Amino acid sequence: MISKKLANLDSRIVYAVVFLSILLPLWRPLGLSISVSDGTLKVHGLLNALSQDDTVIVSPSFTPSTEAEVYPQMEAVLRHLLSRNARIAFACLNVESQIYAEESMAALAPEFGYEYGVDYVILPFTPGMETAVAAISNNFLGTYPRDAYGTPLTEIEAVTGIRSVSDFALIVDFNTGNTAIYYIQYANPRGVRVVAGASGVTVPYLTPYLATGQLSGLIDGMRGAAEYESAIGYPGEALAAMDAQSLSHASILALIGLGNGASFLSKRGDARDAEQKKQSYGGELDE
Amino acid sequence: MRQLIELCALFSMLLIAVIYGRDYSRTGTMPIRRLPALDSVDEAVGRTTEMGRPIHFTTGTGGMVADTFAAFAVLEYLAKKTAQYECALIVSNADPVVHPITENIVRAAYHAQGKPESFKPSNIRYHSDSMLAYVSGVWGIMEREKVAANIMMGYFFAESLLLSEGGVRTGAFQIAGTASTPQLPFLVAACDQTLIGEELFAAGAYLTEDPVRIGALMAQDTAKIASIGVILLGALAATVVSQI
Amino acid sequence: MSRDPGIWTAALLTLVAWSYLLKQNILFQAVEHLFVGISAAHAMTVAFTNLRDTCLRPALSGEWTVIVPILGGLLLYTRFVPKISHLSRIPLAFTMGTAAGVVMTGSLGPSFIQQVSGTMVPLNSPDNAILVLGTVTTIAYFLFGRKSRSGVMDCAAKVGRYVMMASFGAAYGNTVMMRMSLLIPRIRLVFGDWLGLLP
Amino acid sequence: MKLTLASLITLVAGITVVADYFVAAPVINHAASTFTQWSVMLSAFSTALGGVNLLAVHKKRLSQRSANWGLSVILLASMVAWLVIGLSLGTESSVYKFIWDNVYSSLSSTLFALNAFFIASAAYRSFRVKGIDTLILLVTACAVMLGRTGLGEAYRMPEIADWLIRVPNTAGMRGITIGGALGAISVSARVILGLERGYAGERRSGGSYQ
Repeated sequence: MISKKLANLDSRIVYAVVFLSILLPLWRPLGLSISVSDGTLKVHGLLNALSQDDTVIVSPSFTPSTEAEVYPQMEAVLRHLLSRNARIAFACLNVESQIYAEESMAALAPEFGYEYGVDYVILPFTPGMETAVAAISNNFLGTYPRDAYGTPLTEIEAVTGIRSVSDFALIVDFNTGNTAIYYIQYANPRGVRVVAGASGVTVPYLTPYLATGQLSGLIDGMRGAAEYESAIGYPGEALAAMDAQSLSHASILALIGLGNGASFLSKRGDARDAEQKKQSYGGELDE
Repeated sequence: MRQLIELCALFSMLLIAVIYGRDYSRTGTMPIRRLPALDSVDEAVGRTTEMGRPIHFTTGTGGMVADTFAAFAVLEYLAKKTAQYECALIVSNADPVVHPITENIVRAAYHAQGKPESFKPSNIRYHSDSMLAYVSGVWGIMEREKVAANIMMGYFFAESLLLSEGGVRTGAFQIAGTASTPQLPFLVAACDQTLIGEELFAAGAYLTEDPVRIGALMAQDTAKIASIGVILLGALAATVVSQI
Repeated sequence: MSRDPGIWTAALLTLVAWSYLLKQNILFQAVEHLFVGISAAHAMTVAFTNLRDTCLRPALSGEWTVIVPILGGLLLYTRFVPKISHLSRIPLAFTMGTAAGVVMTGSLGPSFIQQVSGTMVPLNSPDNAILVLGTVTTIAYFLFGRKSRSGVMDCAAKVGRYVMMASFGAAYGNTVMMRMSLLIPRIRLVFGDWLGLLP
Repeated sequence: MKLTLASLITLVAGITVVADYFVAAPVINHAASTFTQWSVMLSAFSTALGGVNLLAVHKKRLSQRSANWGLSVILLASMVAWLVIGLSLGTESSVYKFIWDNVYSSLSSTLFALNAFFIASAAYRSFRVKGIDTLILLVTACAVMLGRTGLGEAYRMPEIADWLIRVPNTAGMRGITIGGALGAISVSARVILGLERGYAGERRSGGSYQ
């Protein structure tokens, strides 16, 4: 009887289990350790190799719906970049990009003594995604005569000496779509390395480029953000959320196990069910 | 050069489609194998009619894309069936361009069945082009109007799981169909029947037995066999080249 | 507990949205209607601004070609006038035609030709072999003809179905983390920012 | 007469856009880009049409005092108020922004986040071993889930998960994409050629319905 009840568990119990598995570790962190993946290590290594004169393009190309995953990645990477004293140019491919650039620098710049114009610059929004990336790669100065606030780029110290995209040391794209692929297609052939931080949904489309070396590093979802935080030794929001991630996954796995066990037991006790099971529908999921 | 090859391929597909279509018109033997997921559309209509509750149809937030075009054929069939069985059909839309088109389709279907008076324009609803406002609107319909079957065909984004779990909560019988690869896993998990990828594009031909659509589907089959051949030969050739 | 009215509003709305999980209720329905109303009005505001910038302004400055879409757009509204409602089909026919053209060319290049050519990889590793065979058998699954799907192809189609199931399972598992990532900030908002219970 | 005009327009618009892909003639390229621009403008007109539609439906519900007419009041009131604010004060005003951030965005994210619960309940329900299909679904999903968290570290689960995503997932998705593309090409060709005209509310000549 119990097995039957378990097999047809009310969805609300499932919701409650998921809810608690996230809330409890946020309330009382467990401090589970995580290993740092190869893709994240590569990004970390590249950033560590930067010198003080290097300028890096950071492209916040994500949208509010995936902010929760990608923003912590950008925060961790920026923290690392700022600690390396690298100069930064923010390229904005989305309408929201500029807000993310401003927000993140407002939080980090005071701590590292970064100054707008001297150490970093925010470039204006360029619509067109693929065409925009192609334009940046083919003619950087032509695409950006001015920064996002109307100052001519020639007057901005952060990008002195930059003539074309190949003068940058690295491009870091934080995305939920195809923007990293565009950078790989247009900027990478001009000799600038591209790394990406991406939402879990996008990662499967990017891994092939990691294998061919066109992409030099890849941070994967919230776990990637947590890995980066642990790599730079600055535990932030993502690392704090990893316990919740692990526990919620564990709770789903446990529920699946429970459901299977229960339905197996209740089926074994019910011969008629077994008969019904045999009536398999030609091509459909074996219901 | 590449374009020329593509153009030739397109025209040969067209030619094959015409040949198969004519063949079907002449012989009348259905060349398509059974597709259980599509047979369940009739089951859904039967079930809702029996229960005296409405059936719900939506094309997702994808807008004017191929999946939606294919879904129109399913809607056309569904509307004829519901008109025939006097069962209420509610259509939810998230795209303002798709909305008037679905209204036209349903109206024409009711007219074709000789039941123009049973057509209620207020049952073809536009919610919002914001995904989540649309989702909450559909949830409202599912619960308030006690929808007994929910048919989701078209192109879906993250609303796929929200809509299908909403349907599960109200106990609706659900059929989904999309070629949107990122959403397919959720629909397969949450719905009773799912048309995977190209199966959605086969729906029109299968349900309506229209010679044009059947011919086109057979031409697609030919193209698939050709691509299988090309991939295998290409892979073998690449292997040989890589060994040299 | 927070004193910020913004956080209060957001937190209370979050609670209402969660209440749907327990049971559909009148509070949730009220919020649902509020939400649909706001988003429809927002869409209309954006549409008006768009039309002003892309149609009206160019038309007034002498760019006569935009008269065509303006007329077409107005024809859409004839559907409210029963006698001439058939005229609304004209702009719809146009949109349908362009959309179909875009879909056709878009599917031909990136989704068909490039995917087929991308699968022609040398069979020099188990991964590549699985990739090629997996793709080919999945294509075979989509053979609809009684004749074309028989014999070898039928066996291939069965394998293709398993490949698809593996692929769905993997994609499903991979998305769980992303979905959870979205819930974490909402829980932080309610229990942290609003109630002040989280560290 | 009116029917043929509609299908002629579809044909011309469709052929132009397709020709743009195959031919590099400036006239056609220009026409195709103009056509796509026009259809973007037409969809802006449709968005407003959608709003008008919503107004009409709920006004009717209100005047007929049908069930839940109170909800229609909420919808109409919020819609009108929001339109007035948006059009008079503009989308940059502080009132608009406050409501946008705390009501609209907040509700959006919360509703979107409900997916977290649903992904769990759908998995609980459908990942039951009933045959080979569901067994494969279950095993791959669980393996990837283990690999994506700190749980399966010791058993090289992250590597296995990566492999599952990279190889079988790519193969399956690619096969589906190829089939789907063929279906898309075929259905859009029929639309352009006027063989799929249900959309215009016409009766097609070929179809045979029982």
